[in-house]
Amino acid sequence: MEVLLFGIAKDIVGKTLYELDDVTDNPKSVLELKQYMVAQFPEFGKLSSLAIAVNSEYAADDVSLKQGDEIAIIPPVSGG
Amino acid sequence: MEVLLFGIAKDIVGKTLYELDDVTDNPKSVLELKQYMVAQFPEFGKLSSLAIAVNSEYAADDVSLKQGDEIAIIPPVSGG
Amino acid sequence: MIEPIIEIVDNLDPGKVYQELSHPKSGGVCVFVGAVRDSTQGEEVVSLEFESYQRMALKEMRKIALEAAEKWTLNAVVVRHAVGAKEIEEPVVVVGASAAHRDACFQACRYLIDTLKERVPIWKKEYFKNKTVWVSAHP
Amino acid sequence: MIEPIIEIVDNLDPGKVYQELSHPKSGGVCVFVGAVRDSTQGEEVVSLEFESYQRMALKEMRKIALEAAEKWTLNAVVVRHAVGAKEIEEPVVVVGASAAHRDACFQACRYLIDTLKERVPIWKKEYFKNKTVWVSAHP
Repeated sequence: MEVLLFGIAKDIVGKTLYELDDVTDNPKSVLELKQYMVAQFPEFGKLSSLAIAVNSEYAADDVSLKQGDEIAIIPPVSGG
Repeated sequence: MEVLLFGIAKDIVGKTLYELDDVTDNPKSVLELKQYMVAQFPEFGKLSSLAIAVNSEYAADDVSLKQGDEIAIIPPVSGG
Repeated sequence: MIEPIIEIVDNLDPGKVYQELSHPKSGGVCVFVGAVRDSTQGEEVVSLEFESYQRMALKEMRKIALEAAEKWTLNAVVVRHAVGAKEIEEPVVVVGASAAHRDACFQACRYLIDTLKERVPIWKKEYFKNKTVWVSAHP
Repeated sequence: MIEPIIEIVDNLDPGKVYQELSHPKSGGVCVFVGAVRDSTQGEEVVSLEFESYQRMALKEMRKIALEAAEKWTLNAVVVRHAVGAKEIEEPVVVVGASAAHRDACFQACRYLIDTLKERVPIWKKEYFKNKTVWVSAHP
């Protein structure tokens, strides 16, 4: 599983794409992915908010993650 | 005394400048001028509103009219 | 105290107003453009004509701009109205406000156009197929 | 259903948006332009950088534009954001709405920028003399 990183998420992880090992890491839902990322990178826990996009749409915590989904971490937005 | 006419006021009177005879007509205030104009041209009484400007400022009914003032009839405005 | 841009012109160019409102201390610029619609209450409008009492109109436009500039701490403000004959889709009025934040520029812009419509001595004549009407003249 | 104009660009030209929003059935056009201010909470800003998740940002911008178009019966709507490095006074976002009456275009324009700021995945990094900050990242 690959996770796209933008803004401060990119700075926290230190790259624009983070690869999870599907066998050992294996988050099955948006909530599990958030928990995994916060565990790996505690800085994510300090953000004002943390959202996940699945296939370029905001995804609720209970959404399942499937093989081939485009997954992205959406830190607090600040456009405009 | 001369009175500038705009918009529908110009159409009602049929010209852009109306001359009053200072001796016989002699309105001394904004209110008297309004009353005079409505008496001469009853169509003014049918407008949504009727304002007078003295020296290019809106003038209340009790404002006196002096020799040399620039006086204008302001029918309902509709700019914008 | 800023100096507002106040004009009565024959032809409006709405595209240039952003440059006039751009300012290093402004995070937000709000612009309203009023244009000629092709109908009024379902009746087809052929064209419009605007007439102004120019000396007084400029004075009132300036007062309104200064009121807005003071109330909302604007960095720049524009009030510009067109006169003469106008066709469908032509712009007839442009008002704009430039401020540190967007709340201020939106509120100021709304105030500019609302107050202009109430107070500025400019008159609009609508030409329909079979009649002409001085807008708002009668109840 | 109208087709909104949605773009993410390197350089914004706010001057062209009026032509895009002009429409024979529109009496009012309201435009908001967001630009780079020279300071944030009293601290001098040197420059800014905007980054987007482009595919998703375009999708969200389009949703917002269609929501506004439906709610306020717009005749045209534009949502355009810039990305990359920006200097003081440069425009970074332009949103605009074109409607029969001014109430609708003001409300729609305000909705466009407010909702864009809440939902669209674009991130602003402020460069100060001695630090850089991802805006809104931390409480």
